[in-house]
Amino acid sequence: MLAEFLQYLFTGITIGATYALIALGFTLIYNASHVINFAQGEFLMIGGMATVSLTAMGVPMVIAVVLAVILAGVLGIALQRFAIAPAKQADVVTLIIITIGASIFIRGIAQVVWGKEYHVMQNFSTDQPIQVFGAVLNSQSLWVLGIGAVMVVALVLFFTKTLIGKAILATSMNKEAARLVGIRTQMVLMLAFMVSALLGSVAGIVVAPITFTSYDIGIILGLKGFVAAAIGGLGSGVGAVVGGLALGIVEAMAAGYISSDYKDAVAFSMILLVLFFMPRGLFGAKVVERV
Amino acid sequence: MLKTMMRRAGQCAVVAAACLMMSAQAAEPIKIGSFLSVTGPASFLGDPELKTLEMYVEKINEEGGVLGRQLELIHYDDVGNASSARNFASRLIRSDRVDIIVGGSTTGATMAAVPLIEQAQVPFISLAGAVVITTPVKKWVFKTPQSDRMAAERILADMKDRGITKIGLISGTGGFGSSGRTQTLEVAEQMGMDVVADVTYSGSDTDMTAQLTNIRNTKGVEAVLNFGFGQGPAIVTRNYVQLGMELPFYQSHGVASDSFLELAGSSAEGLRLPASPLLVPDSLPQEDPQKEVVQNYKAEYEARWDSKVSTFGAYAYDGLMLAVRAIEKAGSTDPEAVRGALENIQGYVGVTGEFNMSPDDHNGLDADSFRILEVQNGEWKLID
Amino acid sequence: MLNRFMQSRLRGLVILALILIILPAFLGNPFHYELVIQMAIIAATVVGLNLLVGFAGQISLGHAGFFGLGAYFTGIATGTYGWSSLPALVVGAVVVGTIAWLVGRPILRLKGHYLSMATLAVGFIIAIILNNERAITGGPDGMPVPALDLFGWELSTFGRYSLFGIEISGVQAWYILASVVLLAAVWFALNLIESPIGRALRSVHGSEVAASVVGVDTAKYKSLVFVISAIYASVMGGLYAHFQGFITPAVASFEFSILFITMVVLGGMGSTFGVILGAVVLKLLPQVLADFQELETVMFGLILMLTMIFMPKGLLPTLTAAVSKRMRKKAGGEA
Amino acid sequence: MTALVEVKGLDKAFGGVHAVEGVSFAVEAGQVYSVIGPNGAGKTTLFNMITGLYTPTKGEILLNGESTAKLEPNQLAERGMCRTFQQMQICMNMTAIENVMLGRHLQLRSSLFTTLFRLPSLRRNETDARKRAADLMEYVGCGEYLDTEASAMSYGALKRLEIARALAAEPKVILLDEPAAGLNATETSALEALIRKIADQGITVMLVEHDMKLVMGISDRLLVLNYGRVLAEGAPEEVRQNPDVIAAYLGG
Repeated sequence: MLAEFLQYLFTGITIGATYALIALGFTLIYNASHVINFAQGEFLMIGGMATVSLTAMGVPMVIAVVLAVILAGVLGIALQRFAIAPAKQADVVTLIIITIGASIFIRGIAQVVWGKEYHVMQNFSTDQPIQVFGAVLNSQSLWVLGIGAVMVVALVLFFTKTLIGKAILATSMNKEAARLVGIRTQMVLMLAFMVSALLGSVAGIVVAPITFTSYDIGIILGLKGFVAAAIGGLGSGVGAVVGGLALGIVEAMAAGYISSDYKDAVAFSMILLVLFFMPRGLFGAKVVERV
Repeated sequence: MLKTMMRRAGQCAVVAAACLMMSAQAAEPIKIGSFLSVTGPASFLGDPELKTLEMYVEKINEEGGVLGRQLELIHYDDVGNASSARNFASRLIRSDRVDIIVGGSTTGATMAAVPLIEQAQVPFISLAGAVVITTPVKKWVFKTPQSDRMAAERILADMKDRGITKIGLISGTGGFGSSGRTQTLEVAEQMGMDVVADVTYSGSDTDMTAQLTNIRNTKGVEAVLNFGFGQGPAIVTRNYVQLGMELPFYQSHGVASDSFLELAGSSAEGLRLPASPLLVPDSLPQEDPQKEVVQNYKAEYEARWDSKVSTFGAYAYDGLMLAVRAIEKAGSTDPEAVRGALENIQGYVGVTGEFNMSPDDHNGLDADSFRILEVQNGEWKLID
Repeated sequence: MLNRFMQSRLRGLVILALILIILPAFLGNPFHYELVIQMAIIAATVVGLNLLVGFAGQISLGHAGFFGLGAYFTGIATGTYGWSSLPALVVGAVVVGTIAWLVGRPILRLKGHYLSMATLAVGFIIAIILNNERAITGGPDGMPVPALDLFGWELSTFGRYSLFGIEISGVQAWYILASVVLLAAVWFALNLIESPIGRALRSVHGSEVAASVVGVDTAKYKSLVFVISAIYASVMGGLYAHFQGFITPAVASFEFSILFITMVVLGGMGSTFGVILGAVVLKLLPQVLADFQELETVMFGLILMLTMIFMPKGLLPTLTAAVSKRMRKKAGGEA
Repeated sequence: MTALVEVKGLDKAFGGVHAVEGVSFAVEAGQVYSVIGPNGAGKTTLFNMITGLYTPTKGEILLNGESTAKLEPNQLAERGMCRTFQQMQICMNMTAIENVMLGRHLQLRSSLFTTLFRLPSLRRNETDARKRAADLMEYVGCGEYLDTEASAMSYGALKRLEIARALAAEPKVILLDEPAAGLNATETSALEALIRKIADQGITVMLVEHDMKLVMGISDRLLVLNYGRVLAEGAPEEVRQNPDVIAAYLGG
């Protein structure tokens, strides 16, 4: 009984941690520019696929990871510079469509370059699962959780201790004021996209041993990340983490206890329920409309 | 005024074209149409299928074509989307005016095109698996893969031989898994076996531990069967081993390819599945009629594309060869004649199996064309 | 004054009708007819969606859910239960409209991205149900749908019919039907927009506060337009099912929802004729790009991105603005 | 004669901070009633509560003797209350005249069926509404903008347009929130004349305004707010001589 519950919990937390990292990427970009970046999932794909293909070419794992993350970061900057920045006057829906176009484009290129097959990445450490009270935990799950936690802490430090981080926060709160105190907001926006891409690619790399990786893995993971961010409340870092974990756990519990057929439907119903009672998600900013 | 002029010009063009066509009839190529899921979630089906069609159309043309005419392959990528499949089928029939269609990587794509093809009365050889494609028999529709029903029969029979009667079933919610699940439930009932656990996962799921835990905690499960294709079954296989489950484990023919072994890695050790002999060409006994065909296809494919051969490509091989054989036998590309010829093909030994078509059976294979393979030391091993 | 007003109001509709009358002269084979028929059905759907998105400013990322429900209702009613098409379409519209009303009341309180999230969730849930309820819907492999029957006529694309003594083919008959349906859809949409109800809808987009203080019950109007656009989707879904002859849960999928909203945005939000152009372009692109094979996806993404970056207002509004600017310049030069 | 608008012990707190506290007053039909006070005194918050956009934390508002506690802004509009905003609320996605015609929303109820088929009754009503809207635009002094896109109009013209929209609803009481803000002297005196015209029609006017000259000139009664509380209430002359008001305005 306990073993069963724990098993679902482990499964949920592992996948939830991934969702949380993706949701954080959404949050970051949303905060800086109020854009919902539907290409977020592609950063994961780039991270995983680049690492796999580089290691296949004989590049040592560590270097491959670094190169993959850099590639994703460059892509993040390019996305902001060439797709988002030129369309700054556009409507929110238009921006959504632009990011969707970008994600299709990136996916298309990845398909041409890397092919359509699924690829395996080895576990970072042992393949031997860990036994906890009769439930088993994949060693890679610990990596996902650990690296996820490190990323969250790093983000917190980045935003509270570094000048660049503070500049991003300031820009997100008031773009005009930030510009007036001498922050180069365009630069800041590019940075936000870059950091978001870094986050995404790291997430893509750590989960690749669990989920495999392929050119089209970004679609659904990106979508789940958006869902997680919305549950948590767009723009809230805490919300992204909680939303991600909640989504993962609900999916796993629903698959285990309710109906595996309808587990995704259960997850989507949960969102509707949350939004019904909290129209801005669990931790979304409460805004009094000024008139 | 302008309109009448344009119409008149159009009429002239049509007449001229018709004259040209008649004079060129002899040299006119035979048009083979195809719509495949070359990209998208089912690309692991469509990709080898397209490669196979391209290479053998080329080869046949080099050898002089069919009935003295060259073959022309016209193909479209339906991206795994059923409505695109239907629309491309329509384009093949109505715009490209193909003589025969060999295609339809998935059951959804095939079934979406069937109503149109039946009305258009064009012979169609599908490369998809579900039993509904040819049962009940549709006049113009044929298929080359064994049906999922046969796979279920073959797997369950093998289980029965091992004394297993209580099964835990895990299937994908995609077309293949879902249809496979239905067939398994039906066959199990007929064979007096019990499906005691029945769970599903969706094609985009990345972890099936929860579903497998559910099966593990169900009392009395003696073996587990996974019906699905794509990367899902590989994840199931890995989760299965991680959970320390040791019951006999079966996969379906949906993963009968070397890339599955690559993805599942050592976790695949000991699992069984039904497959065409293509995966084990060398372990076939010398007297097996399929041996030569299988070996040749594998050698030619791998030499040409520098990638591992897959059973899915073989469906396209058999589809093309059946089409060629039927056209030769019919002596023309007259649809009704070709269809009639297809329906009466007997004893064609293909990569997938030996085809014996009849008006009641537009698939022509029996369950024995499936071999039971087991993964041993990271390789396929012929068991039965 | 009034005369000019009326003229400008229906000018677009007249041009559309003329295009639909002349177009067959350029359609080389039945497949071309098929493409145009599908375009017309999809265009009518997005004309409905545009009422919600373009005029009332409420984003929906789950509209294919209603399209799919309409398609399946028609498919099941006519296929499994032997209804004739007209009652199936009408009852389907009522059922889907009711569902939309029940769902719309609570979720339309949400704003911006949260509303898109909620509509996305609704679309997904519908698609999941259609996928899982195998016994009723045929599951992921879909279900066949009988040919459309209208007043005893069975309208098959392979049939031959006689209309006022003129022999026409099945696709031509469908073409006429689809044209009439599209024109009606546009006419209703135009009538709705240029009316007190339409002004109320647009005011919800322009300023919800302003709308409410002059007496517009914004919640009611949001629900109303949500239901109307769902009914458009349902009826068109039903026609689409009949025309295709086979449906799978993909008609209700997220990808399809995204395609719909992309048509609206690409063509020009809030421009009824713009979104028709959007539907035509996005329906035509895959056929044109089919020749690029491997690069098809890349090209599609690139075209989508570039169009939206350089024409954020959408194709038609940008084009008409450019044309009128040029005309003004010309007029200025002559004067 | 009962009061048209009566406010009793009204309180509004935002996260513990009282924007409006214990405010009571009554407005008689036909009056021009102004609310003045320094920035942040809670004037706009008060208007937002009266028009149903904010829910009071405590207290009661009566419109024609009926409590408005459960009424949405649109229901208040149905009962004859209409307003303009300090931060203008114009539908920039419409033309000027459409904005004014929107004001006639409540008078233009037509069924969905009539609308979809554009039956003659609808066409007739629309023609009338358009004519009336054009008259109103002429009346407030922006008659030259009829079919101009709202987004292309000047600030002053939009201010007048907003008043025309409110008038189109044929209100019993109209609330104007800083109508003179951002207007130059000529525009302000035109506005004064306009408010007078409106009041002369018998419409009750409630006004939030900073321009003292304007307020003193046209108001029948004044309410002075300071830090959310009532500082003084009465006729302009009384208020002008109230020592608290003088202290707050001059000594502050």
